[in-house]
Amino acid sequence: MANPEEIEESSDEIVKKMMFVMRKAPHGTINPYEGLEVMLIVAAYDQDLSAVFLDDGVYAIKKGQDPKEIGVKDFSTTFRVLPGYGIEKIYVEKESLENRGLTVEDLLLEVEVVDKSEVTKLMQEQDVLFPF
Amino acid sequence: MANPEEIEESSDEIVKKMMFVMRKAPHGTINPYEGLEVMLIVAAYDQDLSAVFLDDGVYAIKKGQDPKEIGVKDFSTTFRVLPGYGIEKIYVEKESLENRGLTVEDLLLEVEVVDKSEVTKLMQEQDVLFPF
Amino acid sequence: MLFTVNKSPFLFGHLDSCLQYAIKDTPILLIEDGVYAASKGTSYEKKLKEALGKFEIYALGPDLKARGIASVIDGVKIVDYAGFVDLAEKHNVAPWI
Amino acid sequence: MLFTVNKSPFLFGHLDSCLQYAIKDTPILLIEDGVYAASKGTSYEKKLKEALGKFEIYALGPDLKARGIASVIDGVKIVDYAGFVDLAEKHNVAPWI
Amino acid sequence: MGVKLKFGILILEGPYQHQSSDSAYNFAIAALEKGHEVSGVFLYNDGVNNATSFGDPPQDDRNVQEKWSKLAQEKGIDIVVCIAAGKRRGLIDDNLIKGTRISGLGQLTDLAISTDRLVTFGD
Amino acid sequence: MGVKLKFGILILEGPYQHQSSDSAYNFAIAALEKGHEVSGVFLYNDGVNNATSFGDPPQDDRNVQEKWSKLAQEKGIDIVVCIAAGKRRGLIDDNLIKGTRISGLGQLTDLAISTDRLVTFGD
Repeated sequence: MANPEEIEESSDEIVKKMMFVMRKAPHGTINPYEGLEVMLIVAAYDQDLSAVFLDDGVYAIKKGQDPKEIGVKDFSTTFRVLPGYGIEKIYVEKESLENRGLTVEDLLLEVEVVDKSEVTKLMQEQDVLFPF
Repeated sequence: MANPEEIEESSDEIVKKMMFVMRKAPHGTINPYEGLEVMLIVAAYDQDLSAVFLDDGVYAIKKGQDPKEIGVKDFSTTFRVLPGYGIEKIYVEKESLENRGLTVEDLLLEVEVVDKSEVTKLMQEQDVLFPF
Repeated sequence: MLFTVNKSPFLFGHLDSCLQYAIKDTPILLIEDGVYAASKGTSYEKKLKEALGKFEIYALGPDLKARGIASVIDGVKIVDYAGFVDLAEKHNVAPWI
Repeated sequence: MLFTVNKSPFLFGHLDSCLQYAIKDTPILLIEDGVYAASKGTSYEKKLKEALGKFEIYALGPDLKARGIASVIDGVKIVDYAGFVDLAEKHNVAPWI
Repeated sequence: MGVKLKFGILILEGPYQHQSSDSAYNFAIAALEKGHEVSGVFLYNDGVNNATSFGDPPQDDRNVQEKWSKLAQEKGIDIVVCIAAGKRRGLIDDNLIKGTRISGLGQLTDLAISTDRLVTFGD
Repeated sequence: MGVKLKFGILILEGPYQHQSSDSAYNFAIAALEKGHEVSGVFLYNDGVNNATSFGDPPQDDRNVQEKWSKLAQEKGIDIVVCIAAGKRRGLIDDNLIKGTRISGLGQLTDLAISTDRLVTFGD
């Protein structure tokens, strides 16, 4: 975390480390969708962005989602645009994936699999954490 | 459950067994409060009413609640009026109470402590279950 | 009686709680995020299989499809909304929300 | 970093999850229904005491009072909203919602 | 099919944030398609937000509020917004979708008494 | 106290149904009382419902929406309703409490960039 006084003085060129902490399953609540919407907007600013999917959040980027029959729009494939939008650091927590019987092959986009201690380390480095 | 055809024909004198299944903690969400509001209204109709508090629902009738400092109105003591309103069958699930380190002494009103199999049995007898 | 459970079993104790109140003739219907419990190969599979030995467990097909759950644990019965209505026709509904 | 947890530990796995990501210098602040975890004599007490051996755990006093929790597990530090702000002043906040 | 039943539906959550109101809607449609009666839908807690006429979701997504409004108008289903829950949350006559009405918890009681099944959807 | 910080607050849940907005409000007040700046409050997801002007809760309970409106007007705090989340849920210019404004997610980004801490309250 940068010293607040420094931030104040250089507000024109601030580049912050911001991480999206995605912990919630899709469709039961709108969280993964609204989190994605924030990512797509924040990506337009020149910030140092990353996203980590853990707990039920890994389900948000699971392949094969088709919510037509529940009357809901599919947005999952939009996660694929993230790297193109400049959000290239995309992490998935290992045990969250394993507990759900999933592998990286089941995911919609390329991710880096990390363990919990690495997630904590990454989170500690952030200036802003967006929980969705 | 009464035979639907019978209900149709005797709708003037229907007395249904209705149970409030209170499973949620107070103040974090409005559920126990809105459940209580329904109880107070339904009590004005001549139905066969009961309430069971289980899981975090037992916290709804815990003594000593004082939500002034969180800016929320206290409603917990209103549960005390239930027997006077004709809701006399008030059950609490034993293990839910024990797991939370509570005894009947900690509760705002007199209840009958029952175990899970008794809760299931009571639920099976109902015509309507209101979950809050 | 029919229990409905709409939460993921990984972060929410709703299904665990429900299973403690279930008896032989009270089927359980997994809906919304509850259907994740019916997914094959998860850390919850063992618990669900034990439950399947004792109770009828249903999962809502449209919710499975929405979440891309292609492999469902053997013994879980998949129903559509019409099947949900059929279950609610036969049983009074106890939503374990 | 400061973790905040606002769910009861009995039905929600949020605190269990949070504890797996906590490290020595990341205090945990229990707020809203999260404060039930700080209550003495519950089935969660053992887990919380183990966590207390490793991390600093705080509970929001106004939320304890709201819920009538008079006995708090030894070692849990009680703070008011001003104390919450102090913690957020010292640490970046990771809401484990 | 078996006997024709009367269903009552209670919704405790608002649209979009939770799937509850979508599930309730899909259940109602399926019940009607099977020849049952849906005697009424009662909106309580955040469920009242299903009845706002000010909703305007993206064109490519569903419009939950409009779906309820059409269901009420086309199938004659009585959709009731709890007055107390609605007042708290800003759901009043001025922003009420067509086909719904505001009333008290007595209507929920009537629904519970007069139907064969009350099915609740919430979070 | 230590250094004066700038706080940004993000709220993801509506009033009454969850305690989140009460907690956020109490946090904001405490931050101000300690001499910090609250640079802005961003209402997203069901959080937009905190800004309805149609709310009219029972006299003996708190009025969450009014509390936010007063905070905005009396302390000059910028409270922003997400336009997309608001449109979905029926929170538009016609039912917006005084002191708040509707804008896009860019405002949330600005808040995240310009403040020392972004604190999120949700369910």
